Amino acid sequence: MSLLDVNDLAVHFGGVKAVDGVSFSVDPGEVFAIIGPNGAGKSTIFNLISRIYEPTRGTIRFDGQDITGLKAHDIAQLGIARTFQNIELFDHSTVLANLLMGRHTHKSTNFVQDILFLPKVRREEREHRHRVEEVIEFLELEAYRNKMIAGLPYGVRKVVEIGRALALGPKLILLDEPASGLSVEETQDVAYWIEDMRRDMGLTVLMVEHDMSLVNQVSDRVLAVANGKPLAMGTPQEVQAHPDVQAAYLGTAVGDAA
Amino acid sequence: MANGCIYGLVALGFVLIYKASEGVNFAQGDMMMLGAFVALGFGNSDQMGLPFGVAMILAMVVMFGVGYGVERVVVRRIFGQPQFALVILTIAMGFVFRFVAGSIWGYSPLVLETPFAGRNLYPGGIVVGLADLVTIGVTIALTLALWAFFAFTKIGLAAQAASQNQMAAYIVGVPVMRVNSLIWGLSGVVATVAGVLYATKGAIDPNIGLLGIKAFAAAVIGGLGSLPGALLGGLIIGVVEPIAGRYAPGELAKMSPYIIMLVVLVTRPGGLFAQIQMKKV
Amino acid sequence: QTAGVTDDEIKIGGAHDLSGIFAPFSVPAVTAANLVFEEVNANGGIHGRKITYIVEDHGYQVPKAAQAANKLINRDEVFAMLLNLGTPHNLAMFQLMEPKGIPNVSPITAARQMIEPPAPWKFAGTSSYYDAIKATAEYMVAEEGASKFCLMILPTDFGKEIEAAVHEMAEAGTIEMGAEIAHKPDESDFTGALGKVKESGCDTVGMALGVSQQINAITTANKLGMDVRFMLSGAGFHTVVAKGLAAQGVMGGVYAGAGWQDLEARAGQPEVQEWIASYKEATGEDFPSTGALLGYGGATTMVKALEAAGPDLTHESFIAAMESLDYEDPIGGNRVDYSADDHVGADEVFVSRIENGSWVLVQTLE
Amino acid sequence: MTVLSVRNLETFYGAIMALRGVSIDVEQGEIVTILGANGAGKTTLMKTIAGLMDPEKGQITFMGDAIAGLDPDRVVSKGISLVPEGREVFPYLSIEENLKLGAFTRRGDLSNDLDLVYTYFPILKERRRQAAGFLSGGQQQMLAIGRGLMAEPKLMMLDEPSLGLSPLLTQEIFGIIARLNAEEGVTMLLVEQNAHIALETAHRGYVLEMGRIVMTGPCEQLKASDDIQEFYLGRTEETERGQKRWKRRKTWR
Amino acid sequence: MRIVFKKSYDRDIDLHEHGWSRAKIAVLAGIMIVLPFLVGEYYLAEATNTLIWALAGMGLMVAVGHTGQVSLGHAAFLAIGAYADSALMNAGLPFLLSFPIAGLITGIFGAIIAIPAVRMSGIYLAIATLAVFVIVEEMVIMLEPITGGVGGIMAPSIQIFGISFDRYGALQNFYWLILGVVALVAWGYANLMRSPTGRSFLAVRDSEVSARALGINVTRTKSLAFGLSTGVTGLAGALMGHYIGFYNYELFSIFISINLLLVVTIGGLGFIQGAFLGAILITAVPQAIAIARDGLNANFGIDLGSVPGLDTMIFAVILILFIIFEPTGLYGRWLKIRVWFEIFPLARRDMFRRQKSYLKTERMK
Ligand SMILES: Nc1ncnc2c1ncn2[C@@H]1O[C@H](COP(=O)(O)OP(=O)(O)OP(=O)(O)O)[C@@H](O)[C@H]1O
Ligand SMILES: Nc1ncnc2c1ncn2[C@@H]1O[C@H](COP(=O)(O)OP(=O)(O)OP(=O)(O)O)[C@@H](O)[C@H]1O
Ligand SMILES: CC(C)C[C@H](N)C(=O)O
Ligand SMILES: [Mg+2]
Ligand SMILES: [Mg+2]
Repeated sequence: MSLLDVNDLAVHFGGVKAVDGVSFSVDPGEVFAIIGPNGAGKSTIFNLISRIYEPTRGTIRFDGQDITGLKAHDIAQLGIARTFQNIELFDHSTVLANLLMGRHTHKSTNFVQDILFLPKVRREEREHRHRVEEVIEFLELEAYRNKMIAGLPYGVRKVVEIGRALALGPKLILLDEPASGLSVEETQDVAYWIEDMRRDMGLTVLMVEHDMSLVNQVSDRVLAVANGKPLAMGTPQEVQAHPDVQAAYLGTAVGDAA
Repeated sequence: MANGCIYGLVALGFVLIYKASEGVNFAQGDMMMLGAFVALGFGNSDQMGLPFGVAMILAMVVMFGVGYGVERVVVRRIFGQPQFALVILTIAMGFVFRFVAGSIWGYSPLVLETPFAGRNLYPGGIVVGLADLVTIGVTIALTLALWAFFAFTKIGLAAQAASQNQMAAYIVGVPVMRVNSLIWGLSGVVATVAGVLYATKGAIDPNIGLLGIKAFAAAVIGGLGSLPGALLGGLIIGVVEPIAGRYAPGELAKMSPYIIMLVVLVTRPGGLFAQIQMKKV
Repeated sequence: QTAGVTDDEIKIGGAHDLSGIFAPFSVPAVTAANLVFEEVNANGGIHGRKITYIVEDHGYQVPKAAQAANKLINRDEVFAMLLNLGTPHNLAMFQLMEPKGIPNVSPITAARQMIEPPAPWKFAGTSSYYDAIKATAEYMVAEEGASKFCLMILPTDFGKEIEAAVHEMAEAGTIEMGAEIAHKPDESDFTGALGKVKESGCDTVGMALGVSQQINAITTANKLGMDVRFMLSGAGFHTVVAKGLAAQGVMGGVYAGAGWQDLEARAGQPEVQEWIASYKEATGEDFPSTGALLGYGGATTMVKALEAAGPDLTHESFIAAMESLDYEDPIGGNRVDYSADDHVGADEVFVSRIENGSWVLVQTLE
Repeated sequence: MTVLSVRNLETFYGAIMALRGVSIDVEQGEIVTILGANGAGKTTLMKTIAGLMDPEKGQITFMGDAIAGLDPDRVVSKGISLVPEGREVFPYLSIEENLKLGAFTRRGDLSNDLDLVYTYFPILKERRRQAAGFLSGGQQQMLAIGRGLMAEPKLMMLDEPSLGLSPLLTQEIFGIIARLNAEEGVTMLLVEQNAHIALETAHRGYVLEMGRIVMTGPCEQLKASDDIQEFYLGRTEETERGQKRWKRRKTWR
Repeated sequence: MRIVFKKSYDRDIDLHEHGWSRAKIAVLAGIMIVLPFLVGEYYLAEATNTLIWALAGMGLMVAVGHTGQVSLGHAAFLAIGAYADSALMNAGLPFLLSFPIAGLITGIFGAIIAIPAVRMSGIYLAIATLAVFVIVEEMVIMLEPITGGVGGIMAPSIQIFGISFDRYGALQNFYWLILGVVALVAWGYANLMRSPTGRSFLAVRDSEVSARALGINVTRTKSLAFGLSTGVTGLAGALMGHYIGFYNYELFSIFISINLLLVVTIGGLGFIQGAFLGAILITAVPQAIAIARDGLNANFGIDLGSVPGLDTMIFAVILILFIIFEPTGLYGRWLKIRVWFEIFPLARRDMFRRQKSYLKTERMK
């Protein structure tokens, strides 16, 4: 059974049909990539899944449950974490604090207990911290642990964002252009991380990416969209070979950007 | 109606500065007060005694200088700091303005001598104060002029750009700080006009700047970034106030402008002409 | 020796509004009081002691008034308080003054609470808003044929006292009540309220607003062509009100009752002339305002009482001296007399009327 | 002729030293690229040249004039235009207004330039009355580049122009860069993570690491360097899936 | 420079990183406890006043500094706290009960208000709270049986287990009582900020979309934060009522709201310590100006007292200078001084120089 089922999804902003009848499903443990020209509606699909936008039509099912009617903050509870294309970190907090905020869904204390800082709160704090340190180690963020986000280079912020999503301990992780703004070397790290996420952590990954080398390297299946409509779906090779995809998206030099 | 225009005019001052820097000048009401006093200083017979028109123009020039100078000397130094800093700064500046006016003109109410004081027109049997007509006319003219300034001039566009992204405005070559000075100067002029028109209704003293709070409410009702919104907000408050004063029970009447404001904000959190949208992520 | 008194100095305190909405009262009052003290000090002080008047600015904020009281009483250790402005501010300060029995002389507020409940250390300069307005209203009924009253008031102590006085008369059946409208200090548009007044058919409006507000409201009524008379309290009995209204074309129909007389009419009297001249010289202002008059009155009372108390100055001797005072104040145009069971200085009420930009005395009531 | 010359530039963020004595030269008609890892200081360098940040030490000379420490609007009016990192468009202004502002320092008719930008990016024309804040990430990037073009600068500085652009558009952008340089003679200073295409397009390159220039030379020479190949071009044989993962340390640390 | 070896996560979770800072707090607390024996009535009363302002400041700090909710209406919540406490005490409840209940009532009121206001931010929220303030003010005048209307009421005298804690009768006891309350609230506040709830406040302040994506219920978080903020402010209001002794609605004017905002910004937004430093500034500087003025007059014969309003104006100018030269507030300045000493003699003067900074629109949330 598939983990995520998107069926005939559509959203319109005024006259702009940002997403217009997209369907796909992601299997557990899969790395699924969405590609397409700028403005094709990729980020909008993410925003629909994380319930920031209200779909005009269509349904989204996760783990057998219809999540189309849920609120944005309920989505994380189900085990869906995401990153943002333009980086939406908590700028005035440290990396550590940002990652700890990712643990919000795992807190079981209420605010009165928090104010009194009962032993239970401390126990949970230790546990959160433990989990977060694992993420820090995994993403090699040790050097930045106590740095404020506001002063970090672009690339590190991208990584912190991935870390925050991982700290949530999700089943499905949505990555919006994880490699944009990263050098080849760093993109390679991202590729390894995605593989580890899937292999060691058992995560399912849904990703939007323009860097075809990364897409080729990690993804099992690829969906190409253009103008809000699906264009092609299949293995990375199949999709890249599709003439429409080449014309609308890749241009002449296929794979040259590697 | 005329009163609403005065709220609207002061609100225009708020909007001007908001449109150009997304800052809120809490001393706007006090600038209005100062403008009225400067005009009085030039115009009243026991002061310098200049003809009304000359005094008005001189007052506008002086207040342009005051606005411009305040930006140059004080506001500029907190460039790049969050909006909130400007709020606190201008609150403190309001105290200074009041002190200055109080030291020069004293704390007792004074009356500005205007050619239209106490003169009424009787078109078709109803009584219309000449001052009210002037107020309405001037307000409409000023709103239109400012609207055209922002909509059609390069500087107007640049000012809006600067409020949305200071760095990007600099990158395209907008002298952000000089534009800001100019806008502050302009808001000084608008404040003077508002102050003089206010003064036609009665007396002025250094504390009439308190009106600024209600004018600010007007600007917020309209949606802070919108000039017609400011005028509309001012008119709404100006119309609701006397109507509620007339028909609603006392306490409710006093609360009425604020209740309206709450209702507007709860339903449209960015005011009637809202320019707040959800961030695209 | 008593706190605040040394061999060559007496410290007096005053908590004022020098930067807020009631600065028009406090600022000239302080100036006038300081002039009186300067003259006394220049003549060698009182029984060899110079007077120091320490003034704190509370900006019409109660917490700041409490802070000011704390400084004046606990740090500066003043002997007495003079001309403290504002009703809630005075009341908050009473908390500190009461245990130490520090005399409160001529506070700038004519609220009844300044002498009620009675205490030995409380002294008011003039009769209360309540008494003044009641007397004025009675005059209006008798002489001007007023029969139906409306009220336009700020919900402050003086607004409420005026309300109480008028209500009492209505209950007694002397007058009818029309619309009663409460206002806020930042209001500047009175057309709605005046519409209500018109509708309810009042012939007289009792008004207790801020000074500038009263000018605006009466001007507006004039513009609307309303035929009503206005009755103001001491808070509106201000030379600038007459001048301001005249500048806006209102020449009459405005009455006020207070515990003192307007200066302008008496400017020819030698003492008054002299005082006006010295005040002008000291401040450069054209004309001493009501605040100055009150400041002068309070400071004079203080000086006279200190003199009468003799060289052995204690709170007891001071209070006894206060209670023995009885003199004519040429500036206020009233008679100041205290006694053990009368802690109000001037008991008269003067009803005045605006005529062509000046206040004219129409009746004196005991 | 040297268009831009930077000498011993030092820039701080509070106590953090982001540029530690950088010197570069850009000659008339050249495309110069700056490579460097995350946090190397590339953006800081661009911002300092543009006047957006104050240098602590060092000189910047543009066409013979010292411009270090000038206000950014003065720098722009001298003929330098910057396409900043991370798009920085004016979200509440329409696309057309955004573009017109790009020509703020210029006088005269803009319609030709507008048309040119619209032919490069047709989507912008389609949306020209719409607020820029609602464009997709890549569309905003196009707008930022278009806005930079509108200034008709003598020196154009581009900070990661391909950020978030599709492969097709990336190629197109670099095509435009090359063409502007060849046909109009616009000098370019280019920061780009996609080192392949940057080295392909540019004439000369610098490598900036930890706030210092560690390597420089013509692009051909750089492409041949081992370090460049490993860290900026990514040796292909290592990127096979399932490959053992290890990293060689950069030799210039 | 101090080097801290961390051997367990508890080190980070603890309130104090090392024994030294714990000792500093202990010394400070010690001095505060024995203060009544060290200073006279004037300074003790001032200290009490400062503590009350600090308490109110902590209340506002939760909203403005940590959740990004700017409020111009906090004077209203002081009022609600004060009147609720007095009313409950007049109804026969002992202070030990009426006081926390007054805080609770104010908190619940604030939390309810925050729900419809959740979509507002920045200046819009500020002005909406101002409207709430005006409405509360009118209610106070209307509810005469409870509030005494315009005339005002006398705050009941505090008795706990037969001991008087009256402001005017037993200032020392009153001071200790307030010190205890302030210490307790500060401790709870510090706890909050190291717990998940406190972090969710920061998250909502910095990015609402992200907060949602992490499963934080923004409405609930904002409402909780505002409720806690107003609750603490209500406690401060109750104490302020007792401190002033006799008050009416004019005690809680818009100027009090503005002063409170000054406390949190000048003190240092987002730091608990900032509330204390800001409170000291707002209460002590005007007094210092007055004392300096008296000193000038007495010693040099320079009589500045005769210039009306000069005190207030000097205070305003000090504020302006502060905002210009120390945008991070008093606490920010303090941190810099500390760093300077810690790394002495390695500090450079330009180390704290500000780099140019630019604003972007805050209209997009
Ligand atoms: N909130 C919104 N209001 C109006 N239009 C929107 C909104 N969000 C997205 N759009 C429009 O929907 C289209 C798709 O945008 P989206 O961000 O999904 O593109 P994308 O595929 O992620 O592109 P890119 O690769 O450039 O990030 C764009 O044309 C955009 O202008
Ligand atoms: N606002 C800031 N405050 C403090 N330090 C900063 C700030 N901005 C940047 N830095 C630091 O300055 C250094 C240089 O940053 P810069 O942004 O110039 O790097 P970059 O080479 O452009 O990186 P990227 O490839 O990620 O864009 C980095 O180490 C970064 O940590
Ligand atoms: C001077 C007076 C009008 C003062 C007023 N009685 C008050 O309560 O403050
Ligand atoms: Mg996208
Ligand atoms: Mg960069």
